[in-house]
Amino acid sequence: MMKSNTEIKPSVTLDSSRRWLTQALLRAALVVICVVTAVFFLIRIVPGDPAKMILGEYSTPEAIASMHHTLGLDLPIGDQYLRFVRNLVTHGDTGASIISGTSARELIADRAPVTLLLIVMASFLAILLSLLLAMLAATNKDKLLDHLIRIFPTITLGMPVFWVGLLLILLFGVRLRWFPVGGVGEGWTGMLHSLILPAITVAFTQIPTLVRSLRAQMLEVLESDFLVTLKAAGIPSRVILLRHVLRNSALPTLMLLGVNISYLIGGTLVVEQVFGIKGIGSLLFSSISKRDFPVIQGIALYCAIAVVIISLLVEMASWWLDPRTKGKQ
Amino acid sequence: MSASPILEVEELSLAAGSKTLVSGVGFSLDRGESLGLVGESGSGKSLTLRAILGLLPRGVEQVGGTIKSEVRAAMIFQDPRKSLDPLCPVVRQVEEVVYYRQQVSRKAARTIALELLEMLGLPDSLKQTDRYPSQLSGGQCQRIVIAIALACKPGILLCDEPTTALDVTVQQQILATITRLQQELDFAMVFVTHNLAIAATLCSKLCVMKQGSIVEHGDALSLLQHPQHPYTQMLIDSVLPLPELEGSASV
Amino acid sequence: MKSTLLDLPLQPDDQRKSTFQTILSTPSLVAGGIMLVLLIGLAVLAPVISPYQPSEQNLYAFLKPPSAEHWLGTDQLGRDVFSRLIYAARSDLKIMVLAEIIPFCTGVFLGMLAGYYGKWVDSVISLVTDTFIAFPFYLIVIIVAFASGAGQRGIYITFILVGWIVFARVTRGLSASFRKQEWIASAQTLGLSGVRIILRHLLPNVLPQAVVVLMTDMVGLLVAIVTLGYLGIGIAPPTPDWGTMIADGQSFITTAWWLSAVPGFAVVYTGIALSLTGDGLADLWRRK
Amino acid sequence: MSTALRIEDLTVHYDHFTALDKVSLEIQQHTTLGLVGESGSGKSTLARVIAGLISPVQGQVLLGSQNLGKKRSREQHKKIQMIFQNPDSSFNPKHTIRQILAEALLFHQIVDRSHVDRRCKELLASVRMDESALGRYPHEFSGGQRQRIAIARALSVEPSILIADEPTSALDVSVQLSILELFNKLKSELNLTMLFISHDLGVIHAISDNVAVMRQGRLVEVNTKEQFFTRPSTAYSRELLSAVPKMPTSQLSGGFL
Repeated sequence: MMKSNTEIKPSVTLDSSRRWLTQALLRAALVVICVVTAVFFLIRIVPGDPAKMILGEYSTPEAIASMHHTLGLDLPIGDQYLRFVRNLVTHGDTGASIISGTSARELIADRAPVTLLLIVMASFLAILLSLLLAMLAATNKDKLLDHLIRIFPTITLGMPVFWVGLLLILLFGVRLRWFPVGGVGEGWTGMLHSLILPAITVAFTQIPTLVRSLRAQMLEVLESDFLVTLKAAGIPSRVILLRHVLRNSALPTLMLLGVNISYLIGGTLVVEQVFGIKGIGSLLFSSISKRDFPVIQGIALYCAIAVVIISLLVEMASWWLDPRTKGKQ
Repeated sequence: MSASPILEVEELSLAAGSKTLVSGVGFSLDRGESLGLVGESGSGKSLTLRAILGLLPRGVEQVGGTIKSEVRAAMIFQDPRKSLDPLCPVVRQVEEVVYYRQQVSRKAARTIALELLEMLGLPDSLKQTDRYPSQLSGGQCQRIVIAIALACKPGILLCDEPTTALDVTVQQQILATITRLQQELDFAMVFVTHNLAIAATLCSKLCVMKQGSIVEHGDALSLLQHPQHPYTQMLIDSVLPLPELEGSASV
Repeated sequence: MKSTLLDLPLQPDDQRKSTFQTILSTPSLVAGGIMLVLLIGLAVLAPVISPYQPSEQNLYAFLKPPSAEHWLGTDQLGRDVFSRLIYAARSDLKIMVLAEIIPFCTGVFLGMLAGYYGKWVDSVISLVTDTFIAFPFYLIVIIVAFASGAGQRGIYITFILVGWIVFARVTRGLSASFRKQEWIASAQTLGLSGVRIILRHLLPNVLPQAVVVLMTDMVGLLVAIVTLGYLGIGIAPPTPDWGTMIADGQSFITTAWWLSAVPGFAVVYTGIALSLTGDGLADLWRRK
Repeated sequence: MSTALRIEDLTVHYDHFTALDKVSLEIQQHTTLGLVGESGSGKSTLARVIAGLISPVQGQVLLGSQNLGKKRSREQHKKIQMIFQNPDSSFNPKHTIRQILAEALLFHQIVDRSHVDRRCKELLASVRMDESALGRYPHEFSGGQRQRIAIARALSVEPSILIADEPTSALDVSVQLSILELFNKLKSELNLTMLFISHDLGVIHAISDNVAVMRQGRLVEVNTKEQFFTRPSTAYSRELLSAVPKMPTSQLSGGFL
């Protein structure tokens, strides 16, 4: 008799999801344009003449003029920018290396696989360990284990990544000899084996922030009303934890990693230097010591664009996974 | 009516640390009977419900008294949206509870879940496409929560201000649904509210709570007509009077 | 109905805790504060306390392990590690504090603007933040520090460029949520101007949270300074710096591990002190 | 009786959702208009448009004979004041009650700087609050006390129209009674013109002279209080009125069937 067949609001319309997608893509595109511009100005806003930096303080005016020409610095700034953008669009490149003459893109592509593998391994480790620690802390709130896990971020926050690397080398490389002290091993297994220690180092820098906010997130879920509903309904706590708590805290983890990916990449570059891995990080440092501007610009640009794309993907994934965003009109 | 009560609460005391939240609360409930717990915020009425349910919030402990119950209890909460997992489609949530509580096959669980939804007057379109809580209205969510409670086949239904967050017209529909279900399924009910009018209409017995203890209890109608405690009188006064609508003979 | 004068009695004055009492009942703040005072004391009094000059070489006593004479041993040039450690604290902590001032102010201000005004102001500021955040922090720090010349100037320039983003993000979020609250609406109904609302109403409310973030951000900055020092593009020798000390000790890691470990522990100690203080302040303000 | 406030054809959109759809309404001088509606009916949006917090896509707000445009002057802002639903977030948590009241008084130059303190005390007395409240912070007060302070702040600038947006919904029922009582008292003492918004018909009945009903952004009915509560002119109003839970007179009513 009291059948309340008030109809259900239409779920996400094609129109609104298309609008959201266009907006997200447009934003990302705008950020990329800004990134390109920032990279272009990078060597122009800093004090000092790049040519002088490359050639040294006491170089001849002719040499400087010719270096200006090589770098395109003798053109008006607008033309320089156009040339930079054109080169980028047609070749995906920021110019040829001043030292070797090879294109920056090729140099970077050559070094990218190791760095990418390291980043993937580190992210995987970071997520796994943080989820585990956060879950242990949240389910044991205010007990000894929780306090121990909560102190952990406080201590590790101030640990420089290279120092952590050094200590790990000292312990696992030099003393225990479980892992190589540096360099990259031969073949797949060798490579993975030699990257474990660096990956742990990078992950280590991410875990404090991840654990801290994940724990808060999980506590919120654990103390939410719907969990009482499920408990009251007699669903086994194992099922509640795996199916409901974990899923509800997984989304924020994903978002957090999207925000932190930039820090993770930065950490990777430094860690490569500590472990002597020939990746993008070591390319950056060798380019810096040789003042190889096009390569430096290329690295900055590719890293930034990678971050923008990953953030976009994360944003899209979480939008897709979260029904709450779609229910809204 | 059976002779022995199915729920007996005696001298119940709850505390958080050194702070007493509920003290010396006691009442009993027979099969199919309904009891209204009335009071303002901080009166300990919701905590009493959670104690009966056996799921006290973190930090609150039972420090005295006994709760004797022979049947299962299920609960409905104040905010229907928050009492459902936002990332799980609603039919799946009902189904899950049926599966674990009634120990049937997945397929049977789904059939039972759909029957429950039908019984609660939820739109048929849910049978084809499952929806997330955020896509339903507050009233529809509350019906899902009731379905989850019924899936436990409760002997007692605990209601914690189930209509406070809803509009008046929806409130009327939900209360009507609860009344109808109680008549059909013959469960006992403890209904917590701050609105004496709702409590008195729904329940035959009332307990008025203030700051953790019961100040007055008794038969609903006599309590309304001859309140002994000034606090009860105040609660009666707080139901603001409306003039009689003309041309509405039936209630 | 009788008229109710006050529906709850006010708390008597003597039951309101004094600020000092509340601080004492926040253990992490007390611990962090003591650690910080100790650290700053050592840094400020370095010339008085240090048993040796930081650059005083003693080639007869190099790579000595910790002893009564040299509390933390000596390095490869026979310099006293403890003296260098506290002199390094002086330079590293000074730069850490100075480099945070401008980013903190710009970040808080821009964040409030974006959060309060929303719409296009927010879009523009967010676009700038998104652009900067796209560059990995260490990448940008390393490039700018190198390009603007090694040394302290590089660190300052880098931080003025990128340091404000953290504060802008936090205050933007806070301001946007405050903006939805009724007290901002009632300031608007009174007819107060945007600038006045931002300075008189928003600022005192976002400041506590911003200061908490400042504490953790300082840890990040210190780590960055040390990392630059380690990479050889930070504070230039002979000014002592923890990062350079770690780098110098790296070659002797198997024989004299304390050379790299001790300055590292100094960084970790500072990190713990600052984040404890930050946690304590957050706790204190949450309870108030 | 003259018209204190008139709104014409107000329309507001949020993205693709129409919050207000051509709403026109009048409030007479020294009367209280009660505005009812269920959640999402647009009552709060209407209040915020009148208070100048949201600018409408279309339509106008007329205060007496003055048209209130997008940018209001200080004087125009002063004339319309508002009290909000949530007493917990109605005050800047970092300001004392003295600072809160003084800011309004000084900004609109209601009294001289030297008289601010006295005026603050008078205002608190008018809402039945002790003057010791002045040195305290908002979080030290209960919900009902905060709502009294909110009333004092709104009245401090001597507005010609007071908007109360669900001022009692967040309060306990006993406190709700005392706040309603205060409103009624102030109404007769100060000859207030009020727009009183509530979803609770009992509250509306206790305070209003006239009643307006909103549903899905539209105005459904405007009527005098007596007419509305006994002979409402629309089916929707009747549905709302009959849904209000009433005290049972006999136990045979059989619940809510």
